[in-house]
Amino acid sequence: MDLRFTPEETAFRAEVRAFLRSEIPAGIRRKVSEGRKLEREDIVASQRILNAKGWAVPHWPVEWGGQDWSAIQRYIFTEELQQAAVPLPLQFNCYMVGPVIAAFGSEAQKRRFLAPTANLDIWWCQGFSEPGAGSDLASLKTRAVRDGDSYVVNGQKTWTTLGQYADWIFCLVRTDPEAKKQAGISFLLIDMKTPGITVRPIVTLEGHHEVNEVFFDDVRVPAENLVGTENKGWDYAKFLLANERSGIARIGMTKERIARIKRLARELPSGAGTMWDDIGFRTRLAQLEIELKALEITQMRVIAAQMKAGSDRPDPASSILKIKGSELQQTSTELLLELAGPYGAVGAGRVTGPESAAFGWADAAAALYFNNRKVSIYGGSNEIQHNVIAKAILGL
Amino acid sequence: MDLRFTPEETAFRAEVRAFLRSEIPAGIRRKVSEGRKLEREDIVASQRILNAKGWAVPHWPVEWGGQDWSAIQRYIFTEELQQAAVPLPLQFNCYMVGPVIAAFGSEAQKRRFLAPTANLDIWWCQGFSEPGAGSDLASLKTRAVRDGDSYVVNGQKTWTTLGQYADWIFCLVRTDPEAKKQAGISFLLIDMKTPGITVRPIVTLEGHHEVNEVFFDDVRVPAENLVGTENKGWDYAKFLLANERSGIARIGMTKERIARIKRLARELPSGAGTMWDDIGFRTRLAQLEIELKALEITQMRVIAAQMKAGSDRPDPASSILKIKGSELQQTSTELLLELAGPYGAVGAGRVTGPESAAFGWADAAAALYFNNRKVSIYGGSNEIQHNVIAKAILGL
Amino acid sequence: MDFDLTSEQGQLKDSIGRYLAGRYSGLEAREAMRRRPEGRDPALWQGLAELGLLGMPFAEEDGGYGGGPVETMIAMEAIGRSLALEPFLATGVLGAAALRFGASAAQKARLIPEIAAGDLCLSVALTEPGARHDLGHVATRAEETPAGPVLSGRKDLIVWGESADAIVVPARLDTGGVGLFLVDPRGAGAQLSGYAAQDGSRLADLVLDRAPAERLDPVEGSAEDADGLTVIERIAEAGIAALAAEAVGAMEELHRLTVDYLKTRRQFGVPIGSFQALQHKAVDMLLMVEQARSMACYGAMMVEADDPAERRAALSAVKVQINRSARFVGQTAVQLHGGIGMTMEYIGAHYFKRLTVIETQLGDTAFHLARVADAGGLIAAE
Amino acid sequence: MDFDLTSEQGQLKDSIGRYLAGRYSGLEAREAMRRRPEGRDPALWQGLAELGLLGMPFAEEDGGYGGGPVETMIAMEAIGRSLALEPFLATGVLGAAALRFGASAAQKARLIPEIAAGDLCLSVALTEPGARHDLGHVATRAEETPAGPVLSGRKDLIVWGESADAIVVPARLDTGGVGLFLVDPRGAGAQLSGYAAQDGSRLADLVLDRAPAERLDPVEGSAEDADGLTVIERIAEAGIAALAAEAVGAMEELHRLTVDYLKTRRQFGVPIGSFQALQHKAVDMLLMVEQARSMACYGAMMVEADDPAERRAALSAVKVQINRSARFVGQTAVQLHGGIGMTMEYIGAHYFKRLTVIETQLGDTAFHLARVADAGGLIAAE
Repeated sequence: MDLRFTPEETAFRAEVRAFLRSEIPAGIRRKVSEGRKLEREDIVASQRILNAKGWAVPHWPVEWGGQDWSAIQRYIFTEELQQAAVPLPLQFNCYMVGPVIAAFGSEAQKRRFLAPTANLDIWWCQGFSEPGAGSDLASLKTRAVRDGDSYVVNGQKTWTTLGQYADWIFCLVRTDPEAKKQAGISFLLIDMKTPGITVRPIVTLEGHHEVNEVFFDDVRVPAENLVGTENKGWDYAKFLLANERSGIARIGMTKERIARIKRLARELPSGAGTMWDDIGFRTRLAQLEIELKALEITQMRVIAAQMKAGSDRPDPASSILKIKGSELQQTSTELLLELAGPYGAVGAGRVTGPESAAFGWADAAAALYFNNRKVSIYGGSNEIQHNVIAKAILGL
Repeated sequence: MDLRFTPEETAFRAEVRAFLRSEIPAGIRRKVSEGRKLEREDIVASQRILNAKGWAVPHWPVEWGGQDWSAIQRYIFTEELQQAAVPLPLQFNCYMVGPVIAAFGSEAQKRRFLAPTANLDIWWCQGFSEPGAGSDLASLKTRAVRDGDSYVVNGQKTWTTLGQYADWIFCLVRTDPEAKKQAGISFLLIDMKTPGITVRPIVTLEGHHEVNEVFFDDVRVPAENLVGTENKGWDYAKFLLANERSGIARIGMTKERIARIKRLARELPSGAGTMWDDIGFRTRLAQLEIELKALEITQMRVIAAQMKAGSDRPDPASSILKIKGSELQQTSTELLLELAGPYGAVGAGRVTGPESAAFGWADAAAALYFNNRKVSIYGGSNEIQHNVIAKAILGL
Repeated sequence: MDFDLTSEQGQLKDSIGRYLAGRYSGLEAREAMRRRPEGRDPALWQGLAELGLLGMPFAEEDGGYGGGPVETMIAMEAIGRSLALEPFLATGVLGAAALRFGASAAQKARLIPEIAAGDLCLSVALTEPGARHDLGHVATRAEETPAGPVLSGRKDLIVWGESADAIVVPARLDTGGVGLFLVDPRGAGAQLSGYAAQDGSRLADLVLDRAPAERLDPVEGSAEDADGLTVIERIAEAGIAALAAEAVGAMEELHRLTVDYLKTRRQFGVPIGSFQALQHKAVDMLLMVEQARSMACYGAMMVEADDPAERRAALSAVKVQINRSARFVGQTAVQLHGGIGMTMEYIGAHYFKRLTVIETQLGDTAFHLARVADAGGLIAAE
Repeated sequence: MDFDLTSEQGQLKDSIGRYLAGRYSGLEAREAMRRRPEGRDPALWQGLAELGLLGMPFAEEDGGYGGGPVETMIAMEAIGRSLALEPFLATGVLGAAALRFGASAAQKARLIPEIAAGDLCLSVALTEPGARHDLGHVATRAEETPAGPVLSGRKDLIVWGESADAIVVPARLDTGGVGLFLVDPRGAGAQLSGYAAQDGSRLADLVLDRAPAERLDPVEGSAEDADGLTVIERIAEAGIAALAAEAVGAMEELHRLTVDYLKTRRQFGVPIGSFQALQHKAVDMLLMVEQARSMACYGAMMVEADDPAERRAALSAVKVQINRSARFVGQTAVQLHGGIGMTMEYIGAHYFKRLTVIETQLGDTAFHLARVADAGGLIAAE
């Protein structure tokens, strides 16, 4: 048993770290660090830098641009991305539709989509959730009816993150209304420019336009855009969701935030000294760091177990990472909000408070806190994760 | 709206306080305060002092020794008992079987039992719970079969608190096995000296013999000892359990414990000073005090609402008192255990640690902590109380 | 001991509740007001005056209607419940306390009738940059000139500062003590800049450069006269008691919305309120709401207690419980709503945001918990 | 990065697990041992020696079998899982660390073979009355005499002190520094009094009045040589890593018992494990167990780290997580069991009690959390 990294792994980490910090623009990384809104160009620019290095989709098959890294290397890479506050490669492209096309798509689809997906020449969004479905994803109602060489799609999707930027959407649609819930669902790729698609913005708690509703009104989709077999879409969705879960603990991101809180606390006046002198605050921070350290090792244990099992299949233990990881992300934003003190009330874009360069962040503290409430909801709420563990691990 | 007590109520409080502190032996009160085991004689002595004053059963009908106090006076009285660390009048006598006999018993039963019950000449124990029933009390199996002028009782009761001291037991028994669950249950008074009764001690977490199993093997009980109507016992049990719930928050007891923790913390060396200088400890204590203050007012609100409704019937809000009250009792024992520090590990009866008169309590700290785990279990576990509130108050 | 309202109080509760419910009939109505340049609809203020609410915080002998902490509690709870964008906290609570404790009889006689009529709005500039939660941090200076005092310094986070016709400004005197002054935020030497808060209300910063000011003169010989910080403490205590009531109104409504949602929202073929784990969370929310309500009552009682140390510890205890309840109730409401709770299209989200801002106002949890601990807690060791 | 055991470690785990499971076959077997005058069955100690466990903590060149923190973790986890009344913590962890870090080559050569053979038990007197969790509080004094050093003072809470043939005692030197000494607890000038702990194990107090002692001599020029407190820290760190593993073994078993109970116990006509609220609590327990296991691994890794500050902060972090997990898992197990969890007739209750005592040993949560905070946390601010 040895928790240390090998010299090769340590060298790999150093290489990744140096590259990210020198090549990804500091302005973009600062936005990520402060939880400010990223523009489309920020995300594209960052991902193309990674892709040019061959690092946008390291977990894909090598023939489509993957890196054949070990699970530990992938872990190190993701942690370094998060700690350097680099925007993660667009997950809809890199962790969702890309792997699905690579695994289940036709040769034509692979050739058409995979390279531009890795390079963010195509921006994908996700059409899974529907109003009224929530955690019960399989109850979706959007219909696709075969009509000659096309499907005609009608229905509505929601929580479509960054759909306003998207060129394409990958959708779960019901192709067999007679079949039971999970059966009768297909996986369809749809060009967002197709007539009949309307996108309506939803503004979330923190005040940003991050998600959308997408309406389909007699949208004609070429049948060649069906992925895999008709009515087998639920299998591909499960494959995709398992991918989504990896890295969900976002430990590197929380670490980065803690480091930032420490730097800010040392500069922020409070009483005769700074907030760093406030032993209560520091104790709450220490408690978070301890739990995060434990979770980091839990994550390594999950990775090691997966490697040993020689399997990329999801471990139900990843639900533990999701629950605890989201809690700790949220706790870190609570501490940041506490640090902002009375300035936490200040609306976005207003700089006020002590005349210190270090205080330009305070207006973003509450937004980050609000926005992070989602992490215990999306990707299967923490209540759902509890159900998963109770059943799959405890046998209750 | 006025949270202050009237001058009459304040005078009443002063009278109670003075009486309790001068008349109840300090040795008994110290045992209560430290959570040490009380002997039978301690409990009897204390209750007889109260009864001589007319204060053992103030909530009973006046003709049977009650005091016709207002709900506020009763609240003040109970709080003063708890704050003075006086053993509460034996609840099986005063809050359980006494009120049931007074309300539903025959005249003969009232004359025979009520006065000696108030004076603890008869010590009662409770025969409700059965192994396997737990929170599902009505699933009880102990059978009573009518045979001439007697019932013949067979079965087993458990969690019979202080049954080893008891002269009589009041039991729920199944008299109609054909009837549905709650129907078919009767309320029977049984002399513990009747042949066929066996008492087996159960030692609980803290190491004390506080509860028992009671076995009934062809026990013949005169039919005159049936309370009220055969098969109506569940109604009387509900009446009784509602009584049990009042005062369940034990706010006075937690207050008394907090005051004691403060006194001890000021004497207990830690580093260069005392534990009272430990701002972290004092902050945790302050948090408890704040929640306790809130709960105290919540309790007053519940009482006021009951008075206004002119009803002694239980308010579902009393489930709030039970949940939060038990949590705060438990928190107070956690702080006491923290105060004991490494001496919390010391087994009962051993005095060790700093040479301070104030440190004789440390061996009882863990015992009190262990014992208090029960308060979120008995009388309807906190999970059951959550169910009650969800249904009765929230309509879920 | 008595939790009943008098019949007058009951009427006040009904009328203010009805009035606000009618105007704040839903999220769209509120948003329409919020988008106005003032960040609210000033017409409603006249309505509050007509309801008698604006004279309520003052004694009858001072030209008010003789209300007390219970009346304030009633008003603030209604404001919280309807998520109203009315600057009542600024004028009717903070400003009113400044006058009650800090003004001379003549000043009261001049100002209170105007306030009661809805013609004068106030606010109080309680903090300065870098003060964090410490109200004793007053660097703004008062200087005597032949034409009267002038103030120089910076104040920030002034609640509804743009709506105020006059702002109460604490400033450091030559003697080293602190005095309270009335400043015209649009007058000479004063620069007021407003901005939106996270909860849709508005805040303002005030920069003063030899701005003419009128000193508030407390009753001679009173504790408030001896030390201006005493007045500031009373203002903050009144503010905490009021915020507590507002938070209770908001929490109760948010809890109600959440329970309704659990009953109507269906997943897996059943209402999600049939899931025991969610039921228990809704119950935990209720516990926190009830604990908060109790502490709001406690705040209303203790805000007029005579002993300053006892009053101070009590109000700090109130704020701790309110903050903890607000956080738990807000977070849990969002969690139980799932995605919809995350959107600004849902009014529940706005309650969560208001509750979060309340947590930051007039001292956060850690600040007030430390004050209670420093005071040795609430229970005597005997 | 590698969480696998070597095949030797796997064998050790199997053999110790099998051995203890066979002897501690249930509560009655354990109680029979506990009721003996020694509070345990000394015959089992020979069994542990035969398994090679007692020589494991020492290097091969010192006469041991060359085990390290992972081997200790394996042993302590098995002890925790079986709730064994074996003084392995006293001899194999604390005592062994005292020799490893504090003894001369000659002392090791003399004592280690005896320990490995099961013929010599040790314990370490880490605390004094009033020291609370501060191991630097050493008032016991060492005095040089022509016949060698003698010690005077009071030590308390010595783990399994009555089972020890020799006790390692820190004492203040004339120089003001601290040295470690071996004392015969039944020799002249020593008065040992044992008593039961809350968890069924035994503790002892030791009063020394000019008791003859042998000084432990660390390797000359080492950090441990320069300051005896360094050795004490290492002993405590080794103890924390070991307690962490013991706690994990105990928690896993208690969690398993609880889940079994939820599956078999029926109420309202169904297994209580079908209630979602109870399922979720069992899941929360699992989370806490897994977090504790991760920190036990971290402890095993960091206990041999070179940098004292880093090591110290890491082991404090380990103890905080272990304590919090132990408390939550223990309390929740009792709660989910209901009444039966409150009785000493149920073995689960004994796990809860052992876990509670572990919380108090070698520093409680507040103590270690403060140490992590004082160290500036675990993550560099860059």
